[in-house]
Amino acid sequence: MAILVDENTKVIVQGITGFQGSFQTKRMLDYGTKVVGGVSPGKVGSEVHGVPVFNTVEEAVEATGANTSIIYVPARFAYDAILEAFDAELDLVVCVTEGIPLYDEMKVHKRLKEVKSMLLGPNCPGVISPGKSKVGLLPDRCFKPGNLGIVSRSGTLTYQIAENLTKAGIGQSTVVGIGGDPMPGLTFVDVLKMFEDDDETKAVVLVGEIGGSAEEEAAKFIKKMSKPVVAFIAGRTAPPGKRMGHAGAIIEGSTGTAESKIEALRDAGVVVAEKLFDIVNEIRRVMEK
Amino acid sequence: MAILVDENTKVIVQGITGFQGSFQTKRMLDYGTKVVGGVSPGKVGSEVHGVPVFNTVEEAVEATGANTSIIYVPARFAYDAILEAFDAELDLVVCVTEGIPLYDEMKVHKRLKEVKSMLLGPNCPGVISPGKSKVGLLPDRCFKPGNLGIVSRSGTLTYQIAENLTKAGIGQSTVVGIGGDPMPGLTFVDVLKMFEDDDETKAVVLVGEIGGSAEEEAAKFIKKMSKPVVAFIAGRTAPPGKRMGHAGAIIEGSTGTAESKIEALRDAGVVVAEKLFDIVNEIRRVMEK
Amino acid sequence: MRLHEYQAKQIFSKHGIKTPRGEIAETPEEVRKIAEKLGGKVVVKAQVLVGGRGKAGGIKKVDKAEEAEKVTSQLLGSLIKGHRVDRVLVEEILDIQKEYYLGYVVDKSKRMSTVIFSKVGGMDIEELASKHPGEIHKIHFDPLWGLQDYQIRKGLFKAGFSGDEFKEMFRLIRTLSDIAYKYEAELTEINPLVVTNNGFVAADARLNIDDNAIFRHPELETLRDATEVDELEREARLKGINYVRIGGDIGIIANGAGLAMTTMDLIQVMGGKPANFLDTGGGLADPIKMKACLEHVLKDGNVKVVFINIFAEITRCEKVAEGIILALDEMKRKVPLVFKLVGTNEEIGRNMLNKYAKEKGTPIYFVETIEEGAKKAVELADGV
Amino acid sequence: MRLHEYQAKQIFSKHGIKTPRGEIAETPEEVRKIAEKLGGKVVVKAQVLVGGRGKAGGIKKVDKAEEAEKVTSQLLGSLIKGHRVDRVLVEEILDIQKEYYLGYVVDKSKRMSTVIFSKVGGMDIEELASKHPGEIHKIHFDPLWGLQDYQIRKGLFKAGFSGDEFKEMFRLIRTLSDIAYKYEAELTEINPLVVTNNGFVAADARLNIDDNAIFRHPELETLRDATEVDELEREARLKGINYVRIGGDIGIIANGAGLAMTTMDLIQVMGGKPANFLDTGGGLADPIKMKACLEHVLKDGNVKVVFINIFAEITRCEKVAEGIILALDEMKRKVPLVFKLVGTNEEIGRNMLNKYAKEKGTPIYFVETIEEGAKKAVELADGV
Repeated sequence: MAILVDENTKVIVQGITGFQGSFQTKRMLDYGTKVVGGVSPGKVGSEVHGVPVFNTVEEAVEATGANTSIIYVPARFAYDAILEAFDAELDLVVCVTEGIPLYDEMKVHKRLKEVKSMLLGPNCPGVISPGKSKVGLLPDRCFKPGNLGIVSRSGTLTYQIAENLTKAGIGQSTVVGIGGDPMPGLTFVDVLKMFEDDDETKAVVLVGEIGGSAEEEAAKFIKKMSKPVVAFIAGRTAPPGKRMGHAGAIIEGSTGTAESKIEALRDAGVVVAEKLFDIVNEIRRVMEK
Repeated sequence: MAILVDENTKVIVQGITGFQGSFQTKRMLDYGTKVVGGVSPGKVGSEVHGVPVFNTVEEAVEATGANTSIIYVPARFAYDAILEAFDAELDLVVCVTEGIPLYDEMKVHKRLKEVKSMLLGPNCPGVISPGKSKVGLLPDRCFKPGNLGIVSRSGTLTYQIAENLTKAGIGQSTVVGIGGDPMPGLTFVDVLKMFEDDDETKAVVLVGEIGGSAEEEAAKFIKKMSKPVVAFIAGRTAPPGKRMGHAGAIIEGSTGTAESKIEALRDAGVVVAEKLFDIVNEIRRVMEK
Repeated sequence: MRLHEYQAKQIFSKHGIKTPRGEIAETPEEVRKIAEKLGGKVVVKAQVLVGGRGKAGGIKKVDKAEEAEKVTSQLLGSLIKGHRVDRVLVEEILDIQKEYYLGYVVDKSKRMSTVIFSKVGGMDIEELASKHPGEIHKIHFDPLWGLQDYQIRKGLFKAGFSGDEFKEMFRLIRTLSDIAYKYEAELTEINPLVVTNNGFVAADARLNIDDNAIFRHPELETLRDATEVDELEREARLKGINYVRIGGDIGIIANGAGLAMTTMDLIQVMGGKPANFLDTGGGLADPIKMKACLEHVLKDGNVKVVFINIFAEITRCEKVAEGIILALDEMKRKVPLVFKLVGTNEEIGRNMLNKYAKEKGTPIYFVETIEEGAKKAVELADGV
Repeated sequence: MRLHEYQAKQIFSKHGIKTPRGEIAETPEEVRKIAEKLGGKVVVKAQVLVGGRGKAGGIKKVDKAEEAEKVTSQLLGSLIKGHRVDRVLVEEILDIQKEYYLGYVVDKSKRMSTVIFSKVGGMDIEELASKHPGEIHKIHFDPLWGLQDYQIRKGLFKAGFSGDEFKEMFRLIRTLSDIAYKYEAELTEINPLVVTNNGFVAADARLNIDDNAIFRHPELETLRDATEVDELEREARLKGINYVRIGGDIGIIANGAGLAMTTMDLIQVMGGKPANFLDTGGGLADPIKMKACLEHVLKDGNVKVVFINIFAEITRCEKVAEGIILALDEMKRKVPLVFKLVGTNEEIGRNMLNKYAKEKGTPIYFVETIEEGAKKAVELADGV
């Protein structure tokens, strides 16, 4: 099964003629992802790594039957690109773009309530169901097929964690990077629900960060889950009031601290790892049960 | 049964302390309508004709259990009053106010898609289910209980038609004034559907006007109706390009003419009366069948 | 409120839409001077608020400034489809390569804003719709979300635009819909949108503002004076009376637009000609309103008889009668009145009017139905 | 971007929110002159971007202009919670009757705008929330619909406002949320909102703008210079480096915020003190970026060792090594580097760096895990 993407996923790339779009298209094709089209206004008729380019998402979807889109356009155009993808009624829209204005994101969330699409991101590395499909920029070699679900707010930290697991022989059903923005489309809770319902997933690793309340909300849901969850929280020693890269990683007053997150998760029965390698050990332990 | 309003309808009046609001509250109370509250910001604690006044619609609904609101506020405040009523999750919102800006109305329609309330109007005389309840300013003496449904874009013209019918012994289940605005909340089609489903209604009179395409759309629906419909169209001799009072009553080019409406209705099997008294005769004929 | 071409062009131009070089003028001399400045070859366009102005002779191309002066003397004061020409717009003649259409309208049945464009231009949109339905492209959007860039792209690519024309159209659609939202336009149009060597130029311009929203755009109020065609209609608006001049000889007063239109309809059915449409609206409890309405209808010198059709649902009929009597008292000219008066205290009202009619010799006829009233009014107008 | 109190007050004032009479100053002499103009009794407020400024001694009330001058000499150049005071705001002392709270924030978990207000003011919102949770009132609204009048009325009536205070609060809520939308604020606050005999006055002001939206508000860019506290952070921003000064002696460079934070965490777990947070972001294919990051971290004179933690998912490791070597080549001071380098061609990268280290005598230590690296870095910093 896996969640979100699998061997039937047909992807179009918005911004395919850009540097990143073109490069990542190649990497997704190499992984075996069905990249069936690209969008770049005014460039219809051209090709990128053999993938046909269209003027609009609508045209691309009509011509290719794509059900998923990945967005690689600059921040100031991302709002429009996301709405265009929603309008074409795609199942899943993955937005890699970072730095989208907050008010644009608020509007995107309003729109999400009116449409059938799901949004992953923005500012996210995408999603991979190892051996089936990759929609995003996650490095192939860190992953292998298996029964662990991973959901994370971080990019490279997650690759590191996944690689440790993979090297230890623990493969993954699906790895989802929900992105570091304060208002992600799919949340921890949304993805945890999918993992809970996914036959292939036996346990879940949640990689959180300081800032916001996503981990606290996840903890509430985890109480109702039947599958074991192991968590890791980055930024336990970050000084309050400083912004650490991700818009989400800012601590204001007593909300969003690592302590509050860790406490909420432990309260929900989650094992919170102190060091990266502890994750491997804990997962091995819960999966062997 | 009747439609929209009956003996169980509990009404609040938005703008109850204004001249019109207060006057019409008295008239509705006299008719037996359950007017349970009024809204006038800052006037909580006072009474109008024995009806308690509240600061907000929410307070009024909480205190009285009202399910319907009628709005008598000036045009520039009507948009806000309508949204406030929607927000309080009323079943039916009747807006009498005339002259609401077009862009406000467009936004109201967008909101209508997001809420559970129905909107009657704006710029409408309201609705009466004779002998049960009246929410609006229709003159009591023109109506009596019976089995005819009336739906209309005009005010006084409808009173005249209803009075003729009442005098001829033909009573009404419900009479609905959808209002003269180009973008009414409940449309002919919406109300015709309700009449079609209403046990008490045996036949329907539709009173249309030049301008817009509401009558043409109604004709399409009438083709599927089981109950007989008799129609009257005002403005057959109006010169093109002139605006006749209602924002709706303007003819541009070949759209919205009386001819196009009459043709569409006749094509749907509707008897279109030429003179007012013909309506009575036609209704008598179809109801006796 | 419908703006004149020159007013709409001023607004377009302020927002960055190219319009032809030109100026507005009220005398032939001014026109000559403007034409000289523009090099002699100009087009003189009557500023009247009516469609099909060109075919009706309201647009004249000339080669010399003197000719411009001459055609202007003929145009000024003349009637174009019944509208008097008070001003003309004098403009350079464009080097036309192609003519497109671009418009915006609030689609009332869809309850959405709509941008309409076509590579076929220069004819009115109704003609375009019937002759080239496949060449009309639409973009619907709602007022909350507004027009998104991708919607414009989708529309333009589908219509086959590319390259510079794509860019220029994109900008124009964005600007035109911005103008529509800024001023709450019911409709705005560039037709034809002329493609020249120097880019796209709005050769004609139309901008109709929602009357109900004018209070939010006080700067537009000052434009209104110039937009009224009929003196009586202008006066009525200032008095807050909902009056439309029709041109016949039977005056009409009714409370309610539907009732007023039905009254007009029946008068025509009976072979008569309505002089006007007048909807009193509510508020007849105050006799002053009724008085003002009757006075206004009688200002039209063609009116031979007035049919007053009042269904007094709230108002008591004696108040209506009081207003009529007040008006008649001050009136110099005596025209017969046909009266359908229904409502609370209708007997009292009738008696008051009958008494007054007998004393002053004003003919007042009461009728029971609109049909009967229409028949009577037609008879009186025909002098039967 | 967080604005200073005086900058936010200028914006508030421009939009019709009353602020105390006062001026900004950079020298004690200026302060004395301003205080004299204001009648001597003034409050001198250090302009530092940190909460709890008052309790930390950053706000001084004085009775005479000379005193104002004196406290200013003490304030200027001093540190308030680690922030240097460069400017002070000198203001009249308000006649305080009551203190309220009014704020606006984008509620990220609800994905909606939120107006927050309270009849209890003068303490910060967190304290307010914990001490008087029942006294905090909220109005949620989304960016598409915006804040509706009825929502403000509902909120204010529920909170018990009436009469003139209702009207004044209504206007302030409307204005504050208009400002928030105009400038795309993440947060804006009037705390305390002081009730005086002359109405409501914003005694303090806060306005934080969404950094991602600054490109739409170029007029705000000019305000930024004054808002930076740390010279190295200001420089980093200009270079496009995501750098935060922490204050310890172990420099950190990582690609990815989560990775960088985890590196910081582990260094502290091992008993060390991070000097900074630095997320290189993507784009390491260009060695110049890596070079700039290392150079920047070493500008902090406290840094004794740098832990570079690169998970090169896309980038080839030889490019990273190339950048490091470029930086080291130009560097005067030799600090040891701890290196965790994973990714394509990691062997090539390591070899390049090892070769360079041997030739130039720069100590470079390769580690396999972050834990190992953190331990090594701490040892090196401690001079073990």
